[in-house]
Amino acid sequence: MKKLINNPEDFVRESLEGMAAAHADLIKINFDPTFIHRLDAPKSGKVAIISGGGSGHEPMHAGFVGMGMLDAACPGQIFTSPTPDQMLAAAQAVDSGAGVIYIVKNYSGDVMNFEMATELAYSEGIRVLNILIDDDVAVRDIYTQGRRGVGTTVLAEKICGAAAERGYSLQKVADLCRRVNLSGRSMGIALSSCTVPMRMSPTFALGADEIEVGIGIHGEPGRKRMDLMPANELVSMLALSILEDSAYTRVVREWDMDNGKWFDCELINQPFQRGDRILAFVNGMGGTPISELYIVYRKLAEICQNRGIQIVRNLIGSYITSLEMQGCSITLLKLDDEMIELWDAPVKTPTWRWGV
Amino acid sequence: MKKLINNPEDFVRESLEGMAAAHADLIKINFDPTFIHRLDAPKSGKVAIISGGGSGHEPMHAGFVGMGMLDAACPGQIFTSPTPDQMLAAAQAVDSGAGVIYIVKNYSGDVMNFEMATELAYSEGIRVLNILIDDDVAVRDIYTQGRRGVGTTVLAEKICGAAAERGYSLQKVADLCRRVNLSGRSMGIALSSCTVPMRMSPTFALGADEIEVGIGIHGEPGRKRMDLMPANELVSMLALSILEDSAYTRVVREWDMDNGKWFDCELINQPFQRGDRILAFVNGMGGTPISELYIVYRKLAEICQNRGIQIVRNLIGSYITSLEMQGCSITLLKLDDEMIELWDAPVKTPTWRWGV
Amino acid sequence: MNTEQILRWLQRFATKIEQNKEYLTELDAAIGDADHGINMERGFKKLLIQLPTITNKDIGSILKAVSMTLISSIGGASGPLYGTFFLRASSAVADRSELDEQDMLDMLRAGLNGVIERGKTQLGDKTMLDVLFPAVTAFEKAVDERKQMRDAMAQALVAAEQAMKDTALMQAKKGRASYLGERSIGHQDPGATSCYLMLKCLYESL
Amino acid sequence: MNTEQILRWLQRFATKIEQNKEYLTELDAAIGDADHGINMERGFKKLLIQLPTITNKDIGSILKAVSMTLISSIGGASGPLYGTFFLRASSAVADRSELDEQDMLDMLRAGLNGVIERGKTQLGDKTMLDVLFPAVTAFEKAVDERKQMRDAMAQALVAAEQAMKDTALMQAKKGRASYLGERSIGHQDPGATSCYLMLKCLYESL
Ligand SMILES: Nc1ncnc2c1ncn2[C@@H]1O[C@H](COP(=O)(O)OP(=O)(O)O)[C@@H](O)[C@H]1O
Ligand SMILES: Nc1ncnc2c1ncn2[C@@H]1O[C@H](COP(=O)(O)OP(=O)(O)O)[C@@H](O)[C@H]1O
Ligand SMILES: [Mg+2]
Ligand SMILES: [Mg+2]
Ligand SMILES: [Mg+2]
Ligand SMILES: [Mg+2]
Repeated sequence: MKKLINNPEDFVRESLEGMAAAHADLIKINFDPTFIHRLDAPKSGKVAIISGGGSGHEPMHAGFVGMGMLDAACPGQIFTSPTPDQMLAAAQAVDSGAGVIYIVKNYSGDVMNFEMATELAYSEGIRVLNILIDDDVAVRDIYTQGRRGVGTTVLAEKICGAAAERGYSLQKVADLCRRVNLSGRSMGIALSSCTVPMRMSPTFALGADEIEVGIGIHGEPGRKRMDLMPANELVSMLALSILEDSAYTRVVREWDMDNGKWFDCELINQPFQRGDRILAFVNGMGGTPISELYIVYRKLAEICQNRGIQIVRNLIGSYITSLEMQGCSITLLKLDDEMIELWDAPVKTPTWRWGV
Repeated sequence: MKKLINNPEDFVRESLEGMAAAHADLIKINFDPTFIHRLDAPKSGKVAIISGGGSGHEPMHAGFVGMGMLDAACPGQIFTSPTPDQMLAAAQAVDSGAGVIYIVKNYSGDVMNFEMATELAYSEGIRVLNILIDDDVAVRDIYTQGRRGVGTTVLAEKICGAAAERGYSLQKVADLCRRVNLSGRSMGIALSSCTVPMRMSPTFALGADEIEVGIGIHGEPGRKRMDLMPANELVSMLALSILEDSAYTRVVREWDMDNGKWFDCELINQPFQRGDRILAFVNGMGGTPISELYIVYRKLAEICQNRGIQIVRNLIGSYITSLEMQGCSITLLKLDDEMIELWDAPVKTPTWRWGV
Repeated sequence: MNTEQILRWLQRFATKIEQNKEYLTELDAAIGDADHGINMERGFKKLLIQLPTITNKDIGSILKAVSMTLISSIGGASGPLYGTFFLRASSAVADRSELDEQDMLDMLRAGLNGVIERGKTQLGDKTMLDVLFPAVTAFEKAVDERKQMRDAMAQALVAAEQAMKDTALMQAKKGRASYLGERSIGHQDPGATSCYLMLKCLYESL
Repeated sequence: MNTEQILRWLQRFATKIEQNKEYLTELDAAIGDADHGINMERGFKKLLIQLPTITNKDIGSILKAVSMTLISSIGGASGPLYGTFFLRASSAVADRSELDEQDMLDMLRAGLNGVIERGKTQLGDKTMLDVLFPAVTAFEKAVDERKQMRDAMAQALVAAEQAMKDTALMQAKKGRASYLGERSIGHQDPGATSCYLMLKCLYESL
């Protein structure tokens, strides 16, 4: 595996420096502790949305910082959760007093670090909430800490970012974010492994015709290894795993801002059904050309149509990646009018720009 | 090499069908002959911009069809020029009477097919011009048919598309397009080969630590093979090849619309110099994660700054690709006020959307 | 050469391309982009379907129809070149249903000139021209020497075969192979090879 | 155990992590994401730089400073876990400059509870808890039996070593390894391994 990098230890920093140089009109990057924030944050009266996670999933999250989306992003080392001090510093930098929402993907590391950050931010007098994204249907939640957070994260950040931009209250943005999470499901496949720069050997080994079904964005295994099949069959497999997933109930921990403690709350994703209006998101894992993603979308659209599920919005491209991994993931998000309106709302970030 | 495809013969058609399904609000695709066109074309009084070339370089060109950019795109088979009948049909579909410009990348196949199309369109009474893009400094023009058309094509299509949208005349758009070509230079490297779906073995073979410097977008060789170096050194090599390229003079054939014949015209690219304002375009070849492109941009910005060359606009991402090839190219385009204004003008295509 | 023989030629050539699809592609893989066989086969497969529908036409019309099919289905560099070859050839023999040696020479020369103009190629650039030109020259010489059609074409074919092999010695100056610089030397040109096959089929159809 | 010994422990542990960076990473490669050694080393390298600046503090303050350094530099799952371990441990021995067996037990137990709360883990989930818990339990038993510090810690270490090896028999239920399902069985847990190293260094510093 060859990479366009210098010293592997400098990968994250240098990539961020490149971003900062390229998008100085939109974002600013703080080092030590490291976080990216909107040039114009804090915006008076506006709820701040902060996300973060290991690096290696670019453009997520740093590419989503800007008007109509994130106020700040905290990048960790490659595939390693960032640390609470980054998250706290980001919150302090962008909080206008209207409060902060941490959008957290459900991985041990991210959850624990964001929980510590939530406690720290609270103790610093910041009104903070912590919303989990756990949408990966590939995961057997019986023997894990539940489903991983994948593609729905991107959509939640766009939709909640638009809501915050419109002046939604902290509680309303949090409710919306939870609703997006409860409306989205994802699953992915890998045709090749990614290679972490610090290690320079592939994270996992696949045979010449083998693929990993239900791959995680750090190269974690999902459901099974199998032989490569034509795209149409792979798409059917992914789409049906999502569309036929039954109600998903689990208990997650959220922060009680008023009493300064954690509480358990039960969440349920309802299954998709005929008549649903959805956003269909076909995501590339970093090394897959967009031409192949369109082949995936073609079949996905056909499947949805045959099941009476209406794709009213779509997103096709590499947004939540796993370094140079080849493969794709599909995320289907059930939409309501409010979510559609917020999806369409203006956005201006290094990655996304429309309406302005 | 594994790919998300069905039958290799169906690759181009299925990918286009996916695009058509995904972007039905922006574009329409005609099959047999195959071309993609704006939903709202022909637009009364507006000059039509048409480009095309082999497939496998997505999102170029089909992803650039829409408001503020291309009126139509003609995709060929993978890495194979489209045919004159596609180009003629596209012109007939989008010409409002204000005339058509074919933007053509300098490869034997593209040039010959577009020349035939130009003659055909002329004979059908269409006011047509044919502008060549030849910006790849890697090519030794002494023993080839001159420099290949690469990254500047993307920028020319954006800038000329905006000009046409504003109502520029046919001649003015053509002059602008020629000026963009005369202001841009590119060079790329490959870390890995691409694999054409119909063949399924790599187009060229690189050693475990070897790269191809001066790569073409079809996997053609450029200047030399060498060992992989740190990104900073590779970027220096590319940037200096571009920045230190001396005046480039060549004769190209253009169409004399009034007399219906070809004429030779001499074109000269002037070298870059201190004080130039430029657009810096860091392009991924299809399999390179954007995090690496930002590492490239970081060094490029430093080099430009040290030479007193001012980057006033930038573009970072995979826009002119070579299937899943890993690597990148750099394009530097000298800007003037008019070009900057047109670059910033609204655009709404499957790939690009801003200002609307 | 009559209409039937022209049709036999086209049929044979189309079949030959199909059989040599891999071979031509491999030649292109070495110095080009590995698609010459694929490109040609795409066009000639169409032609095979079309041929039965044009049997009752004159030679000029048949070649014109062939040209249109190739132009609109091959693409790449070889599409316009073979397309132009047949287009110009068709003009040279418009309305004819029988060609004598001189007609054949006119036809081939017209096609040759079309390739030169379209491709802006010179001899020695390592392209199909490097087969077509010596073949037509040899045919002309034989016709001047009053050779009969079959003999004249046999001589053209001998020249074509040698010329095809000689392209391996050349450095490409046109087409994708040119980007290889000196590295293109040592490999036979794919377009030159398909052009030789075309002439071989022509001879075999007499 | 006095301040000097505490500092020796931390110094030793940091050095041990540096030496075992590759090993811990390889263990994580088998069932996780191949970064445990890299993560730990990032934190403990910082700690090595920091240690000389905190030598004149009390044990509670030293451990608190360690905690802050680890929390803000390791990241991943192990950052908050080791960070919380040292944070809670520090609270249990605030202002102290000497620890007897009971103090040590309080300190370890506080750290252990921190890990359980932060990680929401249970015994048998195949995590560092599966070393820490049996080690603290063994230490407690030894202290109950009035063993001296060194002997008690030796017993804890014996339990820890066995427990570390036993993690290979478990199926992971927390952390990245859990996604492997049954495939996680047969591999020793990286976090359990680093935790054993921590206890080993503690024993060796006495
Ligand atoms: N300008 C030219 N003039 C004549 N022949 C050419 C020219 N350019 C390329 N060729 C011929 O075309 C052949 C390649 O055809 P093909 O592979 O089908 O197209 P492409 O190069 O577009 O992939 C070459 O081997 C060469 O003989
Ligand atoms: N919830 C948890 N509770 C306790 N320990 C855990 C938990 N999750 C993970 N671990 C421990 O962390 C170790 C992995 O740490 P590390 O590789 O540094 O972080 P990451 O898993 O984020 O890459 C595992 O081997 C396990 O011992
Ligand atoms: Mg990790
Ligand atoms: Mg080709
Ligand atoms: Mg070719
Ligand atoms: Mg790990």
